[in-house]
Amino acid sequence: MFADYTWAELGSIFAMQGFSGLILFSVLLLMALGLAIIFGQMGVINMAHGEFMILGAYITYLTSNFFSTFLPELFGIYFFIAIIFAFIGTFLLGAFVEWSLIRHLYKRPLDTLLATWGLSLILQQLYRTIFGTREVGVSLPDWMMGSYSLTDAIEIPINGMIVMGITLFITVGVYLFLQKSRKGKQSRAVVQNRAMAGAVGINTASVDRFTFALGCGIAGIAGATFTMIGSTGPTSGQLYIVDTFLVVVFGGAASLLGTVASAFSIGQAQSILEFFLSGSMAKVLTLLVVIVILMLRPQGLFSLKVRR
Amino acid sequence: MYQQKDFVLSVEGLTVSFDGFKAVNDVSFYIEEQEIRVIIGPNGAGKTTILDLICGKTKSTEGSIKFKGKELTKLKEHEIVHAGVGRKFQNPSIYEDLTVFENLELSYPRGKKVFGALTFNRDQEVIDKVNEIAEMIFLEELLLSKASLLSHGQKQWLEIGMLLIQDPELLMLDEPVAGMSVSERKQTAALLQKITKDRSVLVIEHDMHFVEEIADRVTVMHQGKVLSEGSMEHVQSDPKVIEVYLGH
Amino acid sequence: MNKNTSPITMRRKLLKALFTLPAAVALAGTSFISTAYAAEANTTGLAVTDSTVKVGILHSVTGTMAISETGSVQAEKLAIEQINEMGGVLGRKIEYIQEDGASDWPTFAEKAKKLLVNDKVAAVFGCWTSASRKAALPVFEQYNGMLFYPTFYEGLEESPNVIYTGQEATQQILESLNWVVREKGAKKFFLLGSDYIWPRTSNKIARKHIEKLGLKVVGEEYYPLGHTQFNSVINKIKLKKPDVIFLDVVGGSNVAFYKQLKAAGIDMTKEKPLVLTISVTEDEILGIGGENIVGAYASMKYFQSLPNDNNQKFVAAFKKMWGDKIVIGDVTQAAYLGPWIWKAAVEKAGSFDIDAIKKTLPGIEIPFAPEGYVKVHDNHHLWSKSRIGHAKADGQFDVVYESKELIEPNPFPKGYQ
Amino acid sequence: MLQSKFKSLTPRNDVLSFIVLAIVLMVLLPILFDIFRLNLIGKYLTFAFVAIGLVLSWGLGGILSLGQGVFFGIGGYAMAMFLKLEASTPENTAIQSTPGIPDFMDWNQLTALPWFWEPFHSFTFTVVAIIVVPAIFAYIIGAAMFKRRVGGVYFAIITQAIAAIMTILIIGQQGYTGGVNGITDLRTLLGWDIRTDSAKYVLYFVNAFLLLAVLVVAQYIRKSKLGRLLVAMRDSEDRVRFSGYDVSNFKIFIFCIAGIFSSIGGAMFTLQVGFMSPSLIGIVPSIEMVIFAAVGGNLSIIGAVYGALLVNWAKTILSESYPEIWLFAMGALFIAVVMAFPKGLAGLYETYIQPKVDKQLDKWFKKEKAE
Repeated sequence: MFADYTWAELGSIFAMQGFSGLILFSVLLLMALGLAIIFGQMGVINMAHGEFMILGAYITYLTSNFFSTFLPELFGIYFFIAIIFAFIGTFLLGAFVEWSLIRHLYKRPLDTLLATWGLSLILQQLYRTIFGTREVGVSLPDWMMGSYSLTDAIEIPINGMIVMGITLFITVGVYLFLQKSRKGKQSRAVVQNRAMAGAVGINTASVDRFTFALGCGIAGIAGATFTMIGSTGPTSGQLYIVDTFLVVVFGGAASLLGTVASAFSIGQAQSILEFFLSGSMAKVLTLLVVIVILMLRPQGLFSLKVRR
Repeated sequence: MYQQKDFVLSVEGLTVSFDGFKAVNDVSFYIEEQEIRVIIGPNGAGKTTILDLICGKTKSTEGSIKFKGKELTKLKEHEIVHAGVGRKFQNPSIYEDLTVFENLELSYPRGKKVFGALTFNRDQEVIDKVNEIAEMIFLEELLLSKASLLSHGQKQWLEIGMLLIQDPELLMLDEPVAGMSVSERKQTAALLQKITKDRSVLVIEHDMHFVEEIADRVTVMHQGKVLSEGSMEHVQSDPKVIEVYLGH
Repeated sequence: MNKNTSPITMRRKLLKALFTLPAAVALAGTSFISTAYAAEANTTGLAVTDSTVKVGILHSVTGTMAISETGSVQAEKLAIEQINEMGGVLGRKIEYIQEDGASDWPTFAEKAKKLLVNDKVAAVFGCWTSASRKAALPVFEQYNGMLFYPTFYEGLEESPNVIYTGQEATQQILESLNWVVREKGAKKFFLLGSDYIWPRTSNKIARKHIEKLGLKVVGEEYYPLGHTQFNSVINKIKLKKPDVIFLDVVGGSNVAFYKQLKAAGIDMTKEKPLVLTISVTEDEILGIGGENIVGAYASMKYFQSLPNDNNQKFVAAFKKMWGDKIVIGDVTQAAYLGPWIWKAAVEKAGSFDIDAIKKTLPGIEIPFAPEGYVKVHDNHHLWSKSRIGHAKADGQFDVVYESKELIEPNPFPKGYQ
Repeated sequence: MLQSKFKSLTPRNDVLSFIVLAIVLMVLLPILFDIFRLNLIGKYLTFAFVAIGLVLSWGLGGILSLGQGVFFGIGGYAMAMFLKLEASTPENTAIQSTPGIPDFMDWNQLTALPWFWEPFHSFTFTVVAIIVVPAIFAYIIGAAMFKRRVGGVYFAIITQAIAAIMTILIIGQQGYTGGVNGITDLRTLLGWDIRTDSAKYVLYFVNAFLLLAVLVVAQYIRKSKLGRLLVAMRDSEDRVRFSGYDVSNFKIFIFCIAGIFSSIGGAMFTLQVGFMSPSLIGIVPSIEMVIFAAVGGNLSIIGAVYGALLVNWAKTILSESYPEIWLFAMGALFIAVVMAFPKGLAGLYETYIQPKVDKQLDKWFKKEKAE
């Protein structure tokens, strides 16, 4: 298929293709980070993860409307403010959901699946009632939707760069938070030994609520970010749920590094396969490979061998 | 110092490492027929890990475990059980949702394959055997109660009973009297004396009075290694052991 | 492919003749009178009284398809209200029973059956996806109902119990391809669609036509429904350098594709390559954002910006009923035609009887249709014009081309299969 | 002791609820409802097959599969393929470019029947396939996962991904599968028109009878030693393993059984509804099936039947009367079941009704004895 092209053309295509893989990696990672915290750290299966993402997207939509109506001169930078709002909004909803639902179900992980599925139905209908059944178009400042020409042939999409930037920022933030901050250490302590953490004076209930809400907040950021590349509608959240869970499980649930590695390998694999095969087959093949690897190595890519 | 004579279990050079940490490091010991061996040692010495390795719950990194001349390290858990090794866990591990009768029945050595279990028939032989064991473990009155209703000590006995019904040649008990009252402990000691007549027993225990009461030989472990081995008196007078237990 | 040779059709014709005989006799004396009495206007137990007639509206109000089907529901309700204001059908007010297909195909079949068997409605306006129509079709044929189906679709179907008020694939595709070749000098095409029957069939027709014209298809790709990552295929498009990207991507994927296409530095207003879509109406642009699709061309039979008088009135009435912000896409207009075509057929037959209107439906003309004049073909599709719109940043289209003649519907196009 | 053996195999309450269910299905519902509603109920009952399978594998065995739609689809598609071939006689399809193959193949330029469709000309093969194919498929998945001790949440998510793959494959390979539209326009079964009202009556009773038969099988499994082992595994898998059982084999077995039940349900679905499509296989329907089991009470096989009936009936009624809010109601129902009634309908029955029934029965039996 490459016979008709010059080396320079091929080179630039492959450069852009590599970049596509990186964008896909960032998208997958950003989707999965919130879930990696909730599922990986707490063992809660949050089927409403996609709906939290879409809440972030709707908040971005509202913010964009607000700015274009009242503060049009600041429209160019509203997006970053929207992300903060999205985080706050989903964080609060997450805390509320933890308080009203999840905290009663920590001993029954499979039941969290059913309850959060019910929650996702309710949220979908809520969005439909409030925002209408149609998708909403989130208008973005023009500078974000353009591209940057590296050479004549290589054009780098700016929204892709922004997604990568946000992903990098959030990932590092989550890592530092879990490793360095007091709250993060407490959260890890609770994961490792709930009873002991409680005994040494950590308020496990508040740590749980914070951890869950944080995961939801990151989902909100992801949703806000994806308004640049995807659609915002009542049921758009469901598009993400399988990919998200697979990334987390494939990475080895309890490991942040694993999630990164898994998003990277799935992203690159799919991106390369899509280039050489038709889109649907690429997707099927990627999923199949992931499942086969999971069958051979059920603990995921990164997981410590521990005493059981 | 041992000859290759009638060892039921010979463990040689056994090592397992978790991410570089050697929880059990080059451990060797041998158990004779009808011997009661107790392993003692501080927390984290690798005692439970040794039992895990023997019964196949954890796979060893190096070394061999021979049971009646048969290599166990390559076998799966249920194959090890069929070879004649029974193991009781530290926390009583029973089926809370089933009755005492059903708990014992499930360990009865018949119908262990899928279709065997489907067609398993609760005949008089099974009922008799369950009754016999229940009497031995002081639970004959409670056969029809749900296991979740038993006291902690009774649960420990039930688990021992579940092992007895399999009639293993090597019985491994992880802290069988932990959490028991004084009278329960006495009953348990008597029970152990009774049931060890035809088999070898490997026990992990912290309670020194209890150890003294039952042990033929004692192995002391420390930081994944065997520190000392011999009779209770021998071990108690070993300076290395005193150092570990009292040194800091 | 001669439909008359089919034994099923033969059998149906026979049955139809048998069933319509008594109806025709009964009607002979009354067809001159505009208001027929219930017993006479309704010989098959439909839900018709002396003052009312019941019809069904069957679309998804919930689930993923609710996004698309809302406009159709609104249009059908508007048409029914307007008909009632004009005095109804055969002097009877239309009452509608609305059912939710819930984006679930078995549910469509189930609800269709409920409408026909329990509610005995005289007509059903509904279905949107092909899958929902395919699921409900046997029900309409078994219980002899009449479905008015609004969506442009892949063709390959011709049921006596369905009126297809949207375009079938050849009506939508052939003229637009001719146009890009003629006006824009296109030589190389890249076909990209969602992975299901409509895009695959449409692309097949497009490919055959392109090859017939002696031109080249340089790529053909399909992505699963709901796919949201298109960077790889955009790179492929850049590599193949087509003159035209021919698109039939649907749903959420649509939004993702245009945003990513724009971000990849492809400015659609430069028409290098030119983007020609058969899946984007004003409705979809709401979700995509006008600024992300400006410069693309869409091939439809209707655009909200059509300047004719019929359309001005329609748009005004629609906005009055459903709010100023609403937009009207191709399917919405097609759905609006359904009740009107049914009314005309019923009045021509002087009866609500399904077999009677089956006879009168072919040849029904709607001269006041927003899209202009339309006419029902013998094959139950509509004669209609093809149009090409040029997307503007405000979410509307400039109509840049309109076929001179009505295009004949051809659901089983020879040489394109 | 011997008495307890008797008691454990057929407890009085189980027998009673079975009889009640049989009367409801075979007598009460057919009398109360017209054929339209009865046909709907028949459709709901096909999901009860899946729910019963889930009670065995999830409730009893602790194996939650979020991919049961796949097995439902295997049965459904097998039956649909057979019926489609029967409907696609060369005479019926004379207008096609290749007569004698299903219409959708013709639209996709297939000129010959694909090899894997050929055996579905035979009804016997189809029936065998409905039982055997899901068993083999479940065995492969089960062996791969359970031998490696993949369980719980991981298993749930992997099966969910399998459901996703299956849907994408079926939709993508439309020439062979009918794609997103599914296989539609099925007419006759061995020459017998399945679309008539009388056929629907017959199919309803066949379906109800099969469901009762499946219930008997499920009850046998539940009350056998294998059933107790599954409960035991849920409590303490290690203990079972160290009692000399190869735990994975038991899990594989029960997963296969659940798969076969689902497949039978799928086949009956196709017969009664008249088509099969990928929308019944994917993630959403698979989760809904779990919810039927949960609402019924995931430990009660009879509860599963009522759960499937109740949820589907609520779905139909709510979406008929309040299309805008039925998702709220469904969501609230799931949350309520998990939070407030973790044992589902069966739990409510056991707490509030059963004691009274027991009392009555005791009285009644005593009277009988006295006489």
